[in-house]
Amino acid sequence: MHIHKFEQFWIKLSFVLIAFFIVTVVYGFVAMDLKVIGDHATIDPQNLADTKFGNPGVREVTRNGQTEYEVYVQTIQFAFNPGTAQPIVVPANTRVTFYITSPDVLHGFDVAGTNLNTMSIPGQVAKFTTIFPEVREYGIVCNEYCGPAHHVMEGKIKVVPKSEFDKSNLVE
Amino acid sequence: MSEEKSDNSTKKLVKILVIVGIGVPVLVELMTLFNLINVQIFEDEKDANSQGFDVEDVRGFGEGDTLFSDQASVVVIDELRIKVSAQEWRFALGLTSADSSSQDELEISVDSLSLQSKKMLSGDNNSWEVKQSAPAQVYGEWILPNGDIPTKLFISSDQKTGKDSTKKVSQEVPLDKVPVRYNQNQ
Amino acid sequence: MTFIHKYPKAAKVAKANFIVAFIALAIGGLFGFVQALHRTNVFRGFFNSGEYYTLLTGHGVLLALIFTTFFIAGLFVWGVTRSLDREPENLTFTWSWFWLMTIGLVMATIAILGGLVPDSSIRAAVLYTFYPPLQAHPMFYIGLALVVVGSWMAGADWFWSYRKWRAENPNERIPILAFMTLFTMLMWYVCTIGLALEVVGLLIPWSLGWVTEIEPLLPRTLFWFFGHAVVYFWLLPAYYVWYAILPKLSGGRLFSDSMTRIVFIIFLLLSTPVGYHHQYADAGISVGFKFYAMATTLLILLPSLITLFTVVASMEHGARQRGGKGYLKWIGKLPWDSPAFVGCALAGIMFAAGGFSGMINASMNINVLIHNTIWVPGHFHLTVGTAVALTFMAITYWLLPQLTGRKLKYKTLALIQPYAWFLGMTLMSNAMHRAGLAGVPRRTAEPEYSGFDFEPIFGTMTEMKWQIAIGGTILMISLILFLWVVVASWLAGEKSDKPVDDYIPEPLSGVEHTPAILDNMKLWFGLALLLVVLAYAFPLWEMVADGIFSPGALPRPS
Amino acid sequence: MPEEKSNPTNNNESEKSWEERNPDIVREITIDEYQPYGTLTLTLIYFAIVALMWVFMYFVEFAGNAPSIID
Repeated sequence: MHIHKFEQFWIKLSFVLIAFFIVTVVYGFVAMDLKVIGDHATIDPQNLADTKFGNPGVREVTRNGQTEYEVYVQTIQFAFNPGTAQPIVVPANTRVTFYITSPDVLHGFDVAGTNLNTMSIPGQVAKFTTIFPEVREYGIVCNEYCGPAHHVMEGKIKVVPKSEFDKSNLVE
Repeated sequence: MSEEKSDNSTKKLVKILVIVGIGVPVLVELMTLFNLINVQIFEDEKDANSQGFDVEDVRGFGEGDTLFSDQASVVVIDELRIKVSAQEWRFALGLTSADSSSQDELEISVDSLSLQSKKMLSGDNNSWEVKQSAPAQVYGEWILPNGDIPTKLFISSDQKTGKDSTKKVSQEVPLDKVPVRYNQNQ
Repeated sequence: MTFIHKYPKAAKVAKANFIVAFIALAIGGLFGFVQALHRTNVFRGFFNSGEYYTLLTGHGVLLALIFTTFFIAGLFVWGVTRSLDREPENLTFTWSWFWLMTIGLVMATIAILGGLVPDSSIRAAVLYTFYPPLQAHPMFYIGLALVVVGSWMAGADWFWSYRKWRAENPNERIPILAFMTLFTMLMWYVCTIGLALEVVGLLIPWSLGWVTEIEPLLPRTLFWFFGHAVVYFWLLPAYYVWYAILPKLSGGRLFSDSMTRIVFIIFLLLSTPVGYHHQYADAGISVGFKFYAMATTLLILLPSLITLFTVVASMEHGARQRGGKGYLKWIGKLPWDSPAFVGCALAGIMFAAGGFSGMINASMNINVLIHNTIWVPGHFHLTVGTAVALTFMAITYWLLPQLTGRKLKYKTLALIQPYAWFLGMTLMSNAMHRAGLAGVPRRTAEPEYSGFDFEPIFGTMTEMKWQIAIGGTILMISLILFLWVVVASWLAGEKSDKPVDDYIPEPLSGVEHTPAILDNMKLWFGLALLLVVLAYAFPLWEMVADGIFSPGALPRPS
Repeated sequence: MPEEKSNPTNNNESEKSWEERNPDIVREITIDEYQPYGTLTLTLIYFAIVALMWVFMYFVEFAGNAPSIID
C-alpha cells in the first residue's frame, strides 16, 4: 500500500487528536465533576399518582449527615409541575437532586444557560444532582418537541440564599 | 476579442463572488471567535444587572382573581386555560359569581378577546345571565387560531347602581400567562 | 458520446430519481425559508405557530429523507452503470424500486400536509424523528417503510449488477465508483435494521391501533440505531463525489485509491454502533454504554480527517498541474470559476467547520451544553445542509449534461449559486450556534419566552435573529437560482454529443497499490454486524426484557 | 476505470494522458514528484484551530457554565 509520508503523519496526528478529546472528556468527568445522566429507574407513566411524582415538589432529605434537597418534577403537555405555575425554589450552595419524568410524551428539561439539560422520557426517571452556586433565577425550557403548544412550555427555578430558604413550601 | 471580454468579465465576477461569498463568511467567523475569547477571558464578570430578571412585570389576571372588585357583584375567575389538541386550540373561561347577598340577576358578557397576534376575537354569543342561585357558575369556550394566545379580555356586566337602575360596567382584563394544557377530550 | 448515449436506460432511471429529488428540494427548501422567517418573527403571514411543526416535519422529511435518498439513488445508478459498464440488469425491477419509493414518499407527504387542512385527522406533525408516544397517521409510517424497502431493492439492484460484472471479470478489482456505492449500501443495510424493527415492528401496529401502549425509550433507541448512520448515508455519496469527481474538476487526480477504500470500510464498521451519542441526555441508558458510543464516535473522526487530507491533496495536485506554487498560493489556481468545482470545494470547507461542532456534540459531557439547542440544527445545516446538499447541487451541474445530453445554461447564475449558499449558510449557522450556546432550543416556533430572557455570550438576541432571517433568505435565493438553472438546462439546454468533459482520470496511487483484502465485502460486513451486536445487544435486551411495550405510555395524536 | 478503455471518443487520443489533452493544465505532475506541502500546511492549520477551540469550548464555555450535573 502506498501512503504518502505526509498522510502517514496526518493519520498519526488524527489519532492524537481523538485521544486528546477522549482524555479531556474523562478528565472532566472524573476530576471536574462534569457528569452525564445515567440509568436510574423505570416507572409506570400511567400511574405516577402512586409515586413521589404524584406529589411533586421539593423535599428535604438528610444524606451523610448533611441536609440536601430532592426535587420531583413531572413534565406534562405543556408545563413543568412544579416550575410553570410556581417556580421551583431551592437554596444556593446545597446539593439538590432532580428526579424528572413524564406521564405523556417526550419532553426536555433544560435550565437555560447552564449545563443542566436532560430528556424527560415516559417510563424512565431522569436523576441528576447539582449545586447552584449563585442566587438568581433561571428559566427552564422544554427543548424536545412535545406537541402543538411545545413553544409555550417554560418554567422557572428560583435560587435563594440558604438562610432565606423557606421550608414551609416543602412537600412530604 | 469578444471572448476575451467575456473572459475578463468572468474574472471580475469571480473576484466579487470570492470577496462577498467567502470573504464575508470568513470575517463573520473571525469576529465571532474574537468576541467569544474577548468576552470570556479578557472581560470581567458580566454586569449582574444585565440579567434582566429584575424587571418588574405587571401581573395580569389569572385563576382565582376577582373581577369587578369595586362593584356590587364581584365575579371570580375559576377557570382560565387554553386546551390544545392536535386539531385545535380552545380558550376556556369559567366564572363564578361569588356574591350571594345580592338578590338580583347579574349579566356578564365577554365582549371580545385580544390575542397575542394583535388580532381581536369577538366574544359574541357568550353572554350569560346568572340567576340568583349563588354561587352561580358560567363557562365558555372559544376556538382560537392555532397557536394564538389571548392576552386581554374585555368583559362587561350589568351592575346594579340604584334601586331599579343598572349600569353596564366594562372591564379590561389583562391576562397573566394563560396555562396551556393538552385537551384529552378531543 | 456521453452517459445518455451509451446507457439510455440507466440515464432515464437516474433522471427520474433526480426529478423527484429536486421537487422535494424545492418544497422542503421553501418550508425552511418560511420557518426561518417565522421563528425569527420577521414575517409570519404564511402560517401560525400551531402549524409550524407541520412545516418543520415537512422540511425535515422532504429534505433529509426524500431529497437525499432519491438523489443518492440517481447518483449511484449513474456510478454503477458507468463504472461496471452495464445497464441495469432488469428494468422492471429497477423501475419497481423507483415507483415503490415514490409511492411511499407521496403517502408520507400527504400525511404531513394533511396537518395544514383544518380539522383533518390525517396528520403527522411528529418531526422527522417521529418519537412516540406522539402519534402520526399510519400512512406516514407505512410511506416511510416503503421508501426504505425501495432503497433496499435499489441496493440489491446494484449488487446484482456487480455480481454479473464479477462473473465476467473474475480477476478485476472493484472499480472505485462501484466500490463506494456497494460499501455505502452495506452500511445502509446494517443501520436500517433498527429502523425496520422500529417502524414495522412497533410503530405501524401501534398507529393502526393493534397495540395501545408503547415504551417510548425503545423506539427512540432503535431510531438512533439508524439515525446516526443515516447521516453517513447522506454524507458518503458526497464523499463519493469528492473522491471520484472533485479531483478531476480541480484539474488533478485522486491522491490515493487505497485510502479511499479504507475510509469507506471504516464508515461501514463504525457508523452504526455510535447511535447513543444522540442519547447522552437520556435516562435509561447507562453511562458505560454512552462512553462506548463516544469512543466509537470519536474514532469515526478518523475517516473524515483522512478524507480531509486525501481530498485536499487531490485538489492541490490539480492546482499544481494548473501551475500553482507555494504553500498556500496554489489555492488561487483552482478553478474558482467552475460552478461544479466551487460548490464541492465550499461544501468541503463547510464540512470542516461542521466537523468541529460535531466534535462537541459527540463528546459525552460537553454535549449537555448544547443538547437540543439550536446549536444542533446549526451543526447539521453545515453537514447535511451544505456538505451534502451543496455537493449534490454542484455535481448536478456536471451530471445533468451527461444525463440529458444538453449543455448547462446560465453558467453565470450557476456560478453565483454556490457562493450565495456558502454566504447564506455561514450567516444562518453562525447565529444558530451562538444562540444555542445561550440555551435557545431547537424545534420551536417561538424561541423567546415570557418568564425569562436568554443571555447570549455576546451580541443580542435580535441581532442573531436577523442574521438567521437574512441567511435563510440568501439560501432561498440560492435555491431558486439552482432550480432555475436545472429546469432551464433540462428543457432548453443546447443538445450536444459531448455536453461536458465527463472523463475521470486514474488515481495517482492507483488500485495496483491497494491490498486485495480491502475488497472483501463479506469480511467487513461481518465485522460491522459484530460491532453493532457489541454496542446494542445488551441495552436493547434490558429495554425489551420487561416486555416490549412496557413501561407503556398511551398514544397522543399529533 | 473500464470506460476509459471502451470510450470511443478517447480512442484517437488514447496514448495521450488526460493532462496532455487538457488545455488548462500547465504540466503533468507524477506521483513520485508530488509532495503535498500545501495540504500538510492546511491540515496543520486546521489541527491547530480545532485543538485551540476545543480547549476553549471545554474548559471555558462548558466547565465555566455552572451549575452542572455533578452526579
